[in-house]
Amino acid sequence: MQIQVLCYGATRRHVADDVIELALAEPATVADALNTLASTSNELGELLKQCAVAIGDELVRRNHPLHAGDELALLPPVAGG
Amino acid sequence: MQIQVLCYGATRRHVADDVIELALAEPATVADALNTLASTSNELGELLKQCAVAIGDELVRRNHPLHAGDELALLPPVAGG
Amino acid sequence: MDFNRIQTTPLSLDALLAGTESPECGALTVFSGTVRDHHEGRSVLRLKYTSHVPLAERMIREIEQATCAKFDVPLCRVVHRIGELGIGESAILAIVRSGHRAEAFAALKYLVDQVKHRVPLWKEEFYADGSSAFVTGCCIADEADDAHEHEHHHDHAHHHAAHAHAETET
Amino acid sequence: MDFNRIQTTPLSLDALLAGTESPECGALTVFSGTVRDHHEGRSVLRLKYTSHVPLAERMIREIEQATCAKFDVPLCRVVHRIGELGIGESAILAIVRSGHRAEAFAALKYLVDQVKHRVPLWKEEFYADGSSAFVTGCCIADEADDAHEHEHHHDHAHHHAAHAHAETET
Repeated sequence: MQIQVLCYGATRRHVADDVIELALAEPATVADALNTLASTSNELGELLKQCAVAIGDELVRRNHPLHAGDELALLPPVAGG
Repeated sequence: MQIQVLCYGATRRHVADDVIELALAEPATVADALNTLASTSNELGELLKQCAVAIGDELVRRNHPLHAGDELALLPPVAGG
Repeated sequence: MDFNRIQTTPLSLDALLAGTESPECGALTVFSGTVRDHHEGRSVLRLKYTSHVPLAERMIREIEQATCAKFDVPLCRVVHRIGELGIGESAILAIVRSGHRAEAFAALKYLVDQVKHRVPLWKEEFYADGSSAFVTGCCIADEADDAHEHEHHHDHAHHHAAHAHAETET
Repeated sequence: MDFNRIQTTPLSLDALLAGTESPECGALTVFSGTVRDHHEGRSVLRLKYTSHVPLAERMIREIEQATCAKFDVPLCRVVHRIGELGIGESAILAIVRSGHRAEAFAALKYLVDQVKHRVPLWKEEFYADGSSAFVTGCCIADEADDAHEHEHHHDHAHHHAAHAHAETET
């Protein structure tokens, strides 16, 4: 299946664009998507360990099942204020 | 000697005016002035135990010597804000 | 209250305070976090804040409500600015109104800490030498677990993400 | 800074903040104590604050300086209003600016507590039934001893007046 990954904060520094397309074998979870991304860069892999993941305005866990067309937001450690 | 006593806060409720004239035998201290005032009213006497005393913009102690013409400010417990 | 917690234009304390006066509240506390000209020894020219806006909007509202409940105060509000900010500009404004001052101080501190540590906001610093970097922040990966535990009405203590990273600017 | 700490007209936060911005300060905290419509179960219509102005002016300046030193913050300011105040009006405004927020919160709390507990200000409440009363406050008689000890450079711990009386409004 095809999903989109939205790169927030420092994750953007390790990818070519704000939004990247990802093809995953079905069935797939959030963890599968993160593993696929981590395989592209060691630095990104390390950062992904510290990322929360959201779909829409909901945070989801690593074992959350993905559906085709999902938009996965990568949320690295936050620093407001 | 003659001194003036300036009555702040609740002390004003126990005297006839904001400023009262007090005649004291010389030599006199702040304590003497307070004792003279306390003799006029039990309630004022109780309140005076909790009053700080200032001359000008300086707080003075009970044993501070008085001079003719001094203006003694009675400062009952404070409640700002 | 239905105003945007994440804003792209300069923050206004007057706007945030508007309509919050209450004859029952004797205490108002305010926090403003402004952009400093240095960080960890480096000269900072400007900042850029970014956010996951829908999630941040929801989380700030939830933090406001949780803070009101935790400290029994009637009013908490927070706004955070995103985009490019110059030195001295306000990045976050928070207010608390309550009957007495003790809760107003405690609630304000909690409110600001929560927003800084949990809400998806990122701070990119631009330095005098032309480089830039994201400020190291707090991992919120465990927030997802907490959210699901709430849904399932579990009642045990939540394990929050360790705030192992450097404290943020203010 | 040479402005009056004791003021007879409505307090202005903008005026108090004027000229205080600093590129080194990332945190601003503000406290406003406003007149509530009730106190210990009684309906309050308005308040009247009075002060020993020369002493209060000097003490507030000293408290500002002491707070800056104690918390290592660059700026503290307090103004207090006297005269008649209606419900919701601000009786005290205090601000702190500092590099980081922890000191800004701690210093603000200390600053407000010190002014409320030590400065010669009195609050008279006017009730719906036509009566009035002075709010019970903090005895400052020992301040004179402290002042003299300071003059004589004694270095032992000061015995401050016990704050046995009811806490003030906010």
